[in-house]
Amino acid sequence: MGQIKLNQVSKSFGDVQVIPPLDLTIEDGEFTVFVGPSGCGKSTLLRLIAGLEDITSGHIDIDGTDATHVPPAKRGLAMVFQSYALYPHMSVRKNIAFPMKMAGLPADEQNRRIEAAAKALNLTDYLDRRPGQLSGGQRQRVAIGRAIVREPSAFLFDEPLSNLDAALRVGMRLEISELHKRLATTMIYVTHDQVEAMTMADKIVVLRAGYIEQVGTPLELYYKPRNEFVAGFIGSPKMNLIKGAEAEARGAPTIGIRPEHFDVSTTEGAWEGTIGVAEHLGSDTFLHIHGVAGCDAMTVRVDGELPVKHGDRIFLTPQADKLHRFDSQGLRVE
Amino acid sequence: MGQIKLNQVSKSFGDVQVIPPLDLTIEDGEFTVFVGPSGCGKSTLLRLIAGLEDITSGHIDIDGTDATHVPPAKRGLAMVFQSYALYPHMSVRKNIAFPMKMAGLPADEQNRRIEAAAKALNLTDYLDRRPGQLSGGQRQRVAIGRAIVREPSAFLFDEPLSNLDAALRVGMRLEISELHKRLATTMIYVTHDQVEAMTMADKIVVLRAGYIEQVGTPLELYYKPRNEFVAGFIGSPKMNLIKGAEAEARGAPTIGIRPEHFDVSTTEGAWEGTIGVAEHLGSDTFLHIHGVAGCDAMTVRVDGELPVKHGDRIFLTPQADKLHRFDSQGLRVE
Amino acid sequence: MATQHSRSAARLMMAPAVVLLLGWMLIPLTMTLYFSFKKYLPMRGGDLGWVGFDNYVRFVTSSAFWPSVMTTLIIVGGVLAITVCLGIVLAILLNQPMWGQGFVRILVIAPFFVMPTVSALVWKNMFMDPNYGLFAYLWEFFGATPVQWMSQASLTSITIIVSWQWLPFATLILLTAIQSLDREQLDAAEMDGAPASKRFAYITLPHLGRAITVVILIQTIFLLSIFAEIFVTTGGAFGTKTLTYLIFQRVLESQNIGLGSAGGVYAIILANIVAIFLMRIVGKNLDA
Amino acid sequence: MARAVTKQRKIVNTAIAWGIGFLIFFPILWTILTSFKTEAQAIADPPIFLGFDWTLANYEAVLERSNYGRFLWNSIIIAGGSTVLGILIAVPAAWSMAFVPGKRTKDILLWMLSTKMLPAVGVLYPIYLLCIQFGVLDSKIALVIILMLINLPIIVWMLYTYFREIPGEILEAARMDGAGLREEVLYVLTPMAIPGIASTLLLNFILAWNEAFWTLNLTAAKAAPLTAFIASYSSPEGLFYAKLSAASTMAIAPILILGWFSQKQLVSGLTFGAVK
Amino acid sequence: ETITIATVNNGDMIRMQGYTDKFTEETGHEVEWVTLEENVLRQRVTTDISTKGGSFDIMTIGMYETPIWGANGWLVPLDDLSEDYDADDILPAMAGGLSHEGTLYAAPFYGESSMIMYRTDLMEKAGMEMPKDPTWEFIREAAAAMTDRENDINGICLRGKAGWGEGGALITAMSNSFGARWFDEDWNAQFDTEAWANTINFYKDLMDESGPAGYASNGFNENLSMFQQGKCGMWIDATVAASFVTNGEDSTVADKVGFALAPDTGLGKRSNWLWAWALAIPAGTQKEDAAKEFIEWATSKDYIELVAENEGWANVPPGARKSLYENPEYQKVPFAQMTLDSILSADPENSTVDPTPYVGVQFAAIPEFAGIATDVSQEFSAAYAGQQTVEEALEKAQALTNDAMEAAGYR
Ligand SMILES: Nc1ncnc2c1ncn2[C@@H]1O[C@H](COP(=O)(O)OP(=O)(O)OP(=O)(O)O)[C@@H](O)[C@H]1O
Ligand SMILES: Nc1ncnc2c1ncn2[C@@H]1O[C@H](COP(=O)(O)OP(=O)(O)OP(=O)(O)O)[C@@H](O)[C@H]1O
Ligand SMILES: [Mg+2]
Ligand SMILES: [Mg+2]
Repeated sequence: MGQIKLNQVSKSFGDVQVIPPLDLTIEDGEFTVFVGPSGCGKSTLLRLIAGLEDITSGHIDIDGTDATHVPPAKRGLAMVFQSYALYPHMSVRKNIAFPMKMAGLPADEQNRRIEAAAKALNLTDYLDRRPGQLSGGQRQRVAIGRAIVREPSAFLFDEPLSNLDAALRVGMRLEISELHKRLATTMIYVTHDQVEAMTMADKIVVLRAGYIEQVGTPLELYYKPRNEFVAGFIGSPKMNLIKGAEAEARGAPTIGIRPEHFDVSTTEGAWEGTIGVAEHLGSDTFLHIHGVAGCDAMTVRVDGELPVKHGDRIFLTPQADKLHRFDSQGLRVE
Repeated sequence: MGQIKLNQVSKSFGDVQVIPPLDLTIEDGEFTVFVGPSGCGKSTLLRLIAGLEDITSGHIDIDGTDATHVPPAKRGLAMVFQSYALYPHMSVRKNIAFPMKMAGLPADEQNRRIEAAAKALNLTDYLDRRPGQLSGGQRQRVAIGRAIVREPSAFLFDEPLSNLDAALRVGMRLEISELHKRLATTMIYVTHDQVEAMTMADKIVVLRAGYIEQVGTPLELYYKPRNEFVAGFIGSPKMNLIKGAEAEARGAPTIGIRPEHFDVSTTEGAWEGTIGVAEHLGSDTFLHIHGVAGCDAMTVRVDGELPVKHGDRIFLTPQADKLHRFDSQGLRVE
Repeated sequence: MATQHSRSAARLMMAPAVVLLLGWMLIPLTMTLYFSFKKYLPMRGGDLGWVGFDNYVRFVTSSAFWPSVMTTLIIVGGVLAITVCLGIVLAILLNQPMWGQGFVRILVIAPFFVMPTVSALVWKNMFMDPNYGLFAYLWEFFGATPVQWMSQASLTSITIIVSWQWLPFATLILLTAIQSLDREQLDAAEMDGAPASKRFAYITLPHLGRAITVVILIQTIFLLSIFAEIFVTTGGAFGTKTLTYLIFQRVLESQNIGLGSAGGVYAIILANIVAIFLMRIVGKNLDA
Repeated sequence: MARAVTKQRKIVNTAIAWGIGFLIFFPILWTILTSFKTEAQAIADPPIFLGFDWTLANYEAVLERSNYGRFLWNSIIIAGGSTVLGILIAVPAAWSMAFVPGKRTKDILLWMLSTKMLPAVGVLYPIYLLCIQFGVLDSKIALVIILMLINLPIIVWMLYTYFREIPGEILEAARMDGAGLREEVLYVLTPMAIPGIASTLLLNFILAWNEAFWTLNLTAAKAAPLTAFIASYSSPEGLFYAKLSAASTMAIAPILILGWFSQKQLVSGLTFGAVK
Repeated sequence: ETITIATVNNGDMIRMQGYTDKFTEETGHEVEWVTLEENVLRQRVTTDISTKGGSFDIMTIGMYETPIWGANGWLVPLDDLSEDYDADDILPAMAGGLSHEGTLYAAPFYGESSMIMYRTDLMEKAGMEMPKDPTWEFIREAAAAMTDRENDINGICLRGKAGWGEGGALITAMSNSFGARWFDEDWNAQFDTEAWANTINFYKDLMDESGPAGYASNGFNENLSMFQQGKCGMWIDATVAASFVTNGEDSTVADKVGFALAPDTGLGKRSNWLWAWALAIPAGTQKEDAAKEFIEWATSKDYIELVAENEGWANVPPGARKSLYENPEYQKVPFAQMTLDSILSADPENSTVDPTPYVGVQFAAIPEFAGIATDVSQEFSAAYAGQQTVEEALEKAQALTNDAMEAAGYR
């Protein structure tokens, strides 16, 4: 159980409308990711759902009943905050127990759930520490533990991994994904990292300045971005956008081609350029190429090692079936 | 000019030896990256070179002369700090001018260098702002500008990008690489992000607990990691390590195989497993596979989209020529 | 940040402050110790020779000694209790959204700027005077017999006056502390089902712990030596004689420097017992 | 700011806060009001709040009787001098403690604080004798030094807590940039700590201004500050509430006004490391 | 030359400050005033003189300090004042109290005793008549009769405030009339005597019956205000108060005040004290001559006339000079005669019924007295306020006095 439905929900802070009226349905058990640039209203939207902010107009249904005026604690949702928001003066055990204590659960039930959560999250050895004595990843897990024990109908995550370093982020990402698989509870997850969005989501909601730009599965967004904004936002490195003659030649004012969709050669190809920086990762080679007509800096990704270096000339051929075409408004043209 | 040579340099904080005696030579013009897990002593080593900490024993030569007891300002090195360490009460211009002011350079020379640095770093429009009014990337550039104008014989960077978000990090990484190409000055760069190390370095120094595990070019480390530690540290996702019968069958107690070096099939292959989490990025698919003998969690990377999902059975065949073999001490066996 | 060079520079830069304070502590302290072993009566010829521990014995065995220690502790404790409790309430209040917050803050901070002498005079004469004080009118207005503040509720009166002076200090520090509370923690507690009262008890109050210790430490240092408030209001009568005041009487009213100095040494000991106790807590809090 | 606060709630908050603020401020307000009354109105029954004949007679009487300007000037010099001197001595010390902490740093800091616990009355005699010895009785310089010493621990502590918030990396950057110790403190540390230093200045100025024991006991005519000024009004023959109020108002007005104008700095800095 | 004068902040002294310019005009000497409240002043000048601080060239001190300090050689003897000054004109009681072994050490600026001030109208209303020399019994009866709680009129207002110069002065002077004394000839405290118990009990009963609320913290100022506002039927206090209560500007009862000698109990001693605020020169000052000039100026007949000229005879500093009371102009002042009579009836050398080893009416002129008496009066005030019984207060007083005397080496 955990279907969430926003009907014409809008939010203004004073005179500033941060979220224009918006409709969105999140299905039960779905992993939905809100993604978008900083300040686009992701957190606000999440907090509206949580009940931490009052909505200015519209209404929110949770599991089919109107929850617009239900206080946060009563909505059956659990939230994991960017700063973790652990209670610094309580031990890990007390942190996790807190929502249950507030709900007045019997002590043995509390302990049972704490043990279960700690086991699932690998926290058993740390139950008596204070948050200050934990590493970032451990804190993040405590925050999740605190959310899990409430057995909520949906989890809300606000950029839960943004304070972790790259390696940990990958690990925690997997843990959350696995948690979702195991619990099959609705999860709404806010991030501005498109990799997280792509790897975790069942459904991605791309936001810009409070507007929903596109809703779809990760691969839908990858293959069929509705506009240049989504195209640029999804995929890493970013899609190359080419304007001008080369684009017109391919039937649109702007064409887009992802870095991984080129055939690369040192001898011949459709376009010619000079390598600025060549990044050799072993598994891949990223080339940053200058001098291609219609595009100042073209990024190209080649699998494995390509022995080229700064200053070399290089030839590129875009794979025709992987081209994206956009009209002058930036909207996708099929 | 900027050759730096450490001879039996060691460092202890009180009774704790953080850096055991260590030799290292950094050649003039080289881009050297110190990489290693948190707390391994990267910053300490950099600070010893900078002169911000006294070395406990050994000596440091810079350009052939002993600099062990030379104060930091006199070593001719410039440092860029993780927190940028900009002077918040000075405008960008003043920040950049500060080292020249301290050196007593004439005003017109100062201005000339400031203009040049600002132009190179795209800061011209921001010269009169305070650091507080700049974005993270701009601040980073100011910090670099402040280092450049001193025309040092070497630059020291301590995790300069770790406070930036993913997209900016990629951009700044490129800028620093380009800067190095342009100035051809010695640079020593500390990071714990192996991608940065791989993409930027001429030479990588892998540290663990103060010891140098391996020194080499990025691709040397990728293709021939000297031990399991380096093998695990370099490359993303991490190399899979397999022990037991499957490893013995291939001639070593432990074998390593990078995620990108598998042939994957849904029907047949050397090893069989179940997909835990499948991450579909469009450009790649990452599979986290359980149940393979000798390895709890195997990570596999497939180019492009592979339409598999959680719970599917999958078959893997390691590419024989890409195998790494390690003995029981974890050292590489050829 | 610790090269040999910077460490020696640090020692050098710390020297003036340390040497000055050491002098400020040792010179008077030595002189006080010296006097405390003497029969020293300026009115009767000054130095009348060594008397060993006589002054110390006399000072503690005097009937005024223990009551004065009690009085000191009651005033300090009372003021601390009032300022911290009211300070928390006020800090929470001031942290609420309202109009004219800055203005209210100006009002609340004002007592802190008032000289102790002036505030004691104002309170004693214009508020607590049983005949002309505003309180007397107020009590009469409600048909009650005016309280004779300075005589019948003397300790309470002094505690009120001193609390009024120190309330702004406590409020301001606690307000700053409350404002530093991570908003997300309160949000999290709200999501976790804690009503406002429990959010206060479980989140806000523990968060204020550190600030409260600091308030207590700083105020105790100042409160242990309050003098003007007592001098002006009761002159030590009606059980308001603190240790400080008792010493004052011995030194200046009785002109018995030896005895007063012995008292001074006791006061230093008492202050340091309190201080060590407090600093243990704060010292721990300082690194945390 | 969680939910939008309802208007009613805000009105209630405002009313309560203004009410309490008014109550706390009332003694001062009442003193100021009384200073404009005649003596008879000052003790009138029932008390008169605003409907009295405003008069400046009390101020005239007070001004005629004593040289207010001199007391004020002495207060400014003594409080200002001791604070500035204290800061000059405390900045290097706080720098050392904050940026080159040793094993003893915390102990030294707490020891410094403990010197504040020396009961002044207990050492009045020794200090008085010392002042005579050095011929600085009734001189501003003696008070400047003594008040500086009294407040020094507080100044050091406050500065220490501010300095600790300044990332050491910035000072290291300055060092790398070729700044010596002097430049480091002068060009980098001090400007960065301006808000903290301002707040320290203010707080200690107030404390020094209000210090009443030493300023009263070590001065006669030349160096007497406002604390001595008020000591001549505390109980003359008869209850001259109005004149007392006028004198009180004059004694606290300068610092009150200063405090109000700078309360932002004062408040923002008043943490003593209690807030992180 | 510039001389620094420490002085108390009472009306006469403040008035003198106003005439400083005249002095400067006449002599060319500048004057710096340090005006302090009585308690602060005492603390300040005592510290200064006992450490030879030399902050002041002239100190305003009282009858208590002068003989002690004079004996210590801390004051410049005033035995060589000019002819014009006419030192013999000083009232003998005053000169005696301000001398040590016959040498004058401080010149009285004004002198006072204490007497009864009462409301003639209320006395009449109560149907009683105030004799010139009433007894305490009469006072108690009259007070009860005048008391009208409804109209906020208290039969009698007396000092109860702690402090040897406040309530301490009243109760000591009062105890003299009850036959009590502070010390016997061997310096033993006498608070265990019946005479003291009678004194305190009588005082407390009287005040509880007819005194104002909170009398335990009332001092001179509080009583003055109450009397001026018509809230007191009688008030026994300093003779100088007479000019304030009869001054129509401040007093609502100026024309309804009568005066009488302080009461007695028939044992031969009345309960009036003797005090003078006097100017003295600390030994060691560099400006002795200028200081003397000032003292001569300030305590001279001319100064009295100067004030009389400008402010009227009622406001001149009283109680110091015989000639003032011989002046026909001053004799017109209603309280002049009673003040003189009161002063004349106080004898510091012989103030108690039983013999004592000390000099002083409301104090004992020994250095320890101030400290002891402050403590003792605090115990008494606590008893007045009902915080302890009279017996307890006396017991404590007895103990602490003996204690202190022992510490000081008398016993
Ligand atoms: N309490 C508030 N009052 C006024 N404006 C606010 C408030 N909270 C957020 N905003 C504004 O609303 C917009 C959306 O903010 P929000 O925090 O939802 O962005 P976000 O998408 O979460 O950004 P980020 O990725 O940086 O967290 C921003 O422009 C922000 O300035
Ligand atoms: N001033 C110091 N006093 C004592 N120990 C220190 C000090 N500075 C660093 N250390 C210790 O030295 C070791 C190496 O620290 P260092 O900062 O060099 O690690 P690092 O590799 O830079 O780590 P990170 O990636 O987290 O920055 C750590 O164990 C650290 O605790
Ligand atoms: Mg956000
Ligand atoms: Mg580091």
